[in-house]
Amino acid sequence: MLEISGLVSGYGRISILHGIDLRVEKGELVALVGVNGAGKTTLMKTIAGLIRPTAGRIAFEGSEIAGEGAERAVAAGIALVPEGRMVFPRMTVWENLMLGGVHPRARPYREATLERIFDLFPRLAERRDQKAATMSGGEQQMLVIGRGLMAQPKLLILDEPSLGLSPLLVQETYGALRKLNADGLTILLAEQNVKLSLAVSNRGYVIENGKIVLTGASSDLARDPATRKAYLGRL
Amino acid sequence: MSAEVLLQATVQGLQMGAIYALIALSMTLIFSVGGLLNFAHGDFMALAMYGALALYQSFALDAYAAAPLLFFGFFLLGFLMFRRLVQPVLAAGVLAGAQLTLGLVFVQENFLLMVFGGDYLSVPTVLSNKNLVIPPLTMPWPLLVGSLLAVVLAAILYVVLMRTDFGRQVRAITQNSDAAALMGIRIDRVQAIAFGIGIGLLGLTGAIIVAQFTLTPAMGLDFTLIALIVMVIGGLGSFAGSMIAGAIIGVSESLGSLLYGGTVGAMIPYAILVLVLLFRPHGLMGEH
Amino acid sequence: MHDSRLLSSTTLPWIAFLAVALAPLAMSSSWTNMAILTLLFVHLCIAWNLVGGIAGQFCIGHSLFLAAGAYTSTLLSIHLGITPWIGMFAGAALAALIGVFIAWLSFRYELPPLSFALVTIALAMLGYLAISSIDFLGASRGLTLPVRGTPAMYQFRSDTTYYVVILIQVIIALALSMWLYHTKIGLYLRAVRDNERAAHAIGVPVLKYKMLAMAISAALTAFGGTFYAQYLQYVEPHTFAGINIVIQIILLTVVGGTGTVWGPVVGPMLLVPAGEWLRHSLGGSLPGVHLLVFGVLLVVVIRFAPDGLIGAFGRARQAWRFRRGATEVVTR
Amino acid sequence: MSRLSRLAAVGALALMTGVMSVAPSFAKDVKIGVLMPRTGRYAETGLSVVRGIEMVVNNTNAAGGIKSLGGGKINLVIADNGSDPTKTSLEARRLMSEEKVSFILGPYSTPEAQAFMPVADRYQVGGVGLQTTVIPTTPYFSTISISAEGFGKAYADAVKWLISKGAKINTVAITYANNDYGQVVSKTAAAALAAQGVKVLESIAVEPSVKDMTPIVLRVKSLAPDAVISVVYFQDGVLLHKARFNLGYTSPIWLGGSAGFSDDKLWGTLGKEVAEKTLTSSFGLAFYSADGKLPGLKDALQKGTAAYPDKVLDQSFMFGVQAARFLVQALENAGTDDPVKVNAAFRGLKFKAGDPAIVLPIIPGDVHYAEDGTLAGTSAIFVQWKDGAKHTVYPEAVASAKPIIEGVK
Repeated sequence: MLEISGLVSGYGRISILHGIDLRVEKGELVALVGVNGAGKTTLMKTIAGLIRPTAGRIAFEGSEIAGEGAERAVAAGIALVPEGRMVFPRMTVWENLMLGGVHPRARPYREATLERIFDLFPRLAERRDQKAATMSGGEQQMLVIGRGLMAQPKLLILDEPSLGLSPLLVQETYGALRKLNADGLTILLAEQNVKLSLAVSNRGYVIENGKIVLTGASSDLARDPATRKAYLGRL
Repeated sequence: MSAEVLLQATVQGLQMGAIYALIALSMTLIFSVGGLLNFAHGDFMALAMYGALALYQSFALDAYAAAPLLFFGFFLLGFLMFRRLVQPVLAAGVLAGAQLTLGLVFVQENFLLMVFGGDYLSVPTVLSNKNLVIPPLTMPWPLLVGSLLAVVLAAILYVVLMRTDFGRQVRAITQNSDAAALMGIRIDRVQAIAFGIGIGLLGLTGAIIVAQFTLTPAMGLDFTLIALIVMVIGGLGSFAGSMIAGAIIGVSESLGSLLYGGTVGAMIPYAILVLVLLFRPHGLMGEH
Repeated sequence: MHDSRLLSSTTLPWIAFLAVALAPLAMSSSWTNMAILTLLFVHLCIAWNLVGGIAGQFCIGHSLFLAAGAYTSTLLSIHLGITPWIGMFAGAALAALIGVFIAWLSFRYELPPLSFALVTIALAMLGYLAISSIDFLGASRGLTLPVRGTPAMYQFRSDTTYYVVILIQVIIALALSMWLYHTKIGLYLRAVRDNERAAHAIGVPVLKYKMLAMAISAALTAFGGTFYAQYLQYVEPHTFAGINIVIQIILLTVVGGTGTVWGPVVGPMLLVPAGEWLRHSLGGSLPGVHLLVFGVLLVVVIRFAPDGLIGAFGRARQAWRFRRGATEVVTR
Repeated sequence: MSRLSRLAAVGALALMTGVMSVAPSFAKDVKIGVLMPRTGRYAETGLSVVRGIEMVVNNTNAAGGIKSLGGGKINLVIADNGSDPTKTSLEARRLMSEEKVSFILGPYSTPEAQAFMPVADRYQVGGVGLQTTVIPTTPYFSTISISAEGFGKAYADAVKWLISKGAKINTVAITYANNDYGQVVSKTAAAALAAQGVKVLESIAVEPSVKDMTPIVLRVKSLAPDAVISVVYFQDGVLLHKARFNLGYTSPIWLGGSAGFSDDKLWGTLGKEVAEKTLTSSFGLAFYSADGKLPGLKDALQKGTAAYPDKVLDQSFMFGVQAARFLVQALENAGTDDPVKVNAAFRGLKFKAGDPAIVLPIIPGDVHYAEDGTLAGTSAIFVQWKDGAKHTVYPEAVASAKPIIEGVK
């Protein structure tokens, strides 16, 4: 579904990604793990069209989307749930969700999708008319995921969804992701939390200094001594 | 001072205040586009007023009839201007944007001076010199129409921004433009349309209030300052706040002039601005 | 290697500046007057840039400082016979006091940048309205300085002397601004500009440095005000306390490049003579046409170089080096 | 007388005539600066002034130049001061030090004049201010207009005249534009009125950039004065009349000026409806009115129409004509292009009533320069509007119509 090859990208003249190759097949849940600063966020943003790559290809369902901008990525069916819970702070939960489905591709299904999201995250339904800024971190994370789903994505990309959440909320969030994947949604997940993300995913990539250093089935990666060594503290 | 005179001055101040609010409304809308502080605001309105004059002189078109034309004309002007000029500069920062509009003040003032000359001009309209008299009050019709329009436009803008997808997109861009991009919102287009509507509203405003003022090429800056004051006191981005702030400024200016003379009247808006900014930095109705 | 780079980045601009600044001495006297006006704006732009550029505070209240310098020295000269050479320091002290107060006010009430700009506009307008109404300050008609005609009273027979005075002022201001920019203070100020909260968090005494920048900027502006008043030998609210001159100062600095050492020098040195040239060559044809062209020029520069000519120059040079570097790699 | 000496005398005479007949070689041209706004706020006015000056100079040159200079021609060096005091100072320095002009016609406004005077004093080159209402502080600057102080007195004189015509004026309210002109006029008028025993209820300042005059008119109304004096410019004048019209407050005797009551374009800008209710009963102070009964004015109007058939010959044009005619006379009297002597000749000008050099109706009688550089013998005129045209009603010496006074038959 998603095929990345030789991707070079970064900010201005400074390259952060030095030739990334990565694939995600339809229906997979793929994890991208790496330490802070390894280039995960840059890769996510480049896929979502926020950053224009300097070289390489990003093919989604066979068509090239590299450097075409965020609007093109959304139109193709990619939704990025950014890190840092980028909600629209002075808007209500409902307004945030509506914005998620504002793209013409998603607009006709908004009401139906909204029902599904409220089923998935009942707490969002309770807080429907509350301003996003006044909600807790966990609730904001749910909101951002919900907003991403409103775009009717074929591929949902999540950047550090567990960052700064209590273990209980992390469990809840990951539960929801697993459920979504089971329902047929393709997911690409970038995480520092190696243990957790490898536990839920089918396959995994390890990124270091802007390069993919290891790849394989998640269960293999979790047992791999190299991964264990690199992320000892986290295992 | 008799109660009658005080009442008349208060009503007059309220109407002037509504006009100020009307000018501040479009400034608020423009501000919501990437935080642009438009120092050329009053000059765009002056341009519209001269536009009304030109339409009257060439086609004997009444300013009120010209208002929709000017709205569309200025919408296009604003849309194109945003695309070609404002947006690239705004990308370099909000201050660069403000500085650009300072440059536009120069351009517009002198364009008007070149085309229309420096004389004071006036545009007669169907409502010129017509008063609504409800003893003991006298209310000039141009002011009344302007005030009513201010209220109506504020309501429409409120609904558009708060209750429509377009409005939500504009607000989303203001609050977090990266996240807005991720929603598939075409930021430049939404911003250009919003900016166009803001400038278009100025075209409309200029035509509606032209009967009340005398035209001179350098008139813009005074209106910019008053609009800035009203917008800031009301709270950036708050249409209801602009209406209230307009009323406060209009009435205090009017009563100040009545009771203490014109110089004090002219100083009052600035004094209120300083006090409000110090004690309520986000304005009367602004959100934090 | 290191030394030669230092030479090229600091000494060369100085040499270029002095060469251009001294050129009018060799020309006719109308050039001297143009040079005086230009250097006056260079001085005022350098002063504004300390606050508006380096410290990133969009201050529109500099007319207050200009007025403080112009009026204080003039009043002392008229009423007490005190020479403006001394009066200029009184004016600078008063301006610095006002500046420190504004800086304190904005810090105390945590004004966001935009609100700061508006508060300073409002204070400037209040100052203008007050000065135009107070009889002691000459009200709207202004004050005329008595003709005393002696250098001791800051009055010279030759325009060249005025020119030398403002040139020395500019050199002092420029040296001061350079020193500020390259020392710890400048570093702190730029940190405040880029992120005030972060600067505060890492222990930069934000208030102290804001007040310092404002005080220096205000005092320098006041010195400019004294010079301007003595050169014209009269003061009047529209010229000395109106916000028009501040808008001019800001635009000239912006075109040169705000927040840089040489931006406020380059902007006025190019645009003041250009403006005069336009006025002479186009002014007679249609009223306003020369200012229209001037305005379009400003807008075009801001459009294509929002960081000013200095920024654009820097980028061009970098691109050139980059390209040259790339070719070197290829040939090797 | 011996034959020899007679011969010598005849020879000398012949020599002189011979020299005179080849005048071009002897004629001394004289360079005159014109320092007027051609750009900025007062651009229109400045351009009109320059037209007036150029007309007089062209006519003079065509008629044989300055006779005392052997038929020397006047060469104008026109400089633009951008309606700005700083540029006035710069351009004045250039004209004096570089162009070496003998005299300067200009500048235009009071702030410009104040920037001009120190320069004139330093270079000892004279100048003449046109619409400057400041009293000169240097012997090298003179004015043609009336000083602000003079205007203040003119209002008081007009009130005295109205009372003599039967108007009942015991109390007066003053509104004034809060700038150099308004402040001085209102102060002088108030003092002069008080000296005449008329009570000044209040002097109300109005910022020239005011957007609405209603509160001010309401304040005046609540004072209920017998007469009102409004020192206003064009824009605030228009707003004043509109506010009076809207509030229906037209009862007291209203005097005002200058542009806000007497500008040629005022009637058209206000529109007939408002103008008839407010202007026809008011007394507008003016510098100039085309109906003034002066032979010089008739001549200037005729020549102006011939020279500029498509231009309005307004007040500014006539000021230009007046300044240039004064200069031509001063040059004739001086017989030199030495700046100091030309300036002295200018200051020494004297004209009898009805002299063809006089074009401004503000100079009805004998006129000369006073010690301080202002014109002695000037007197402001007051006009009343009727059907879009102005008619001079005061002083009676130059009046072309009878006044219509509120409450007087």
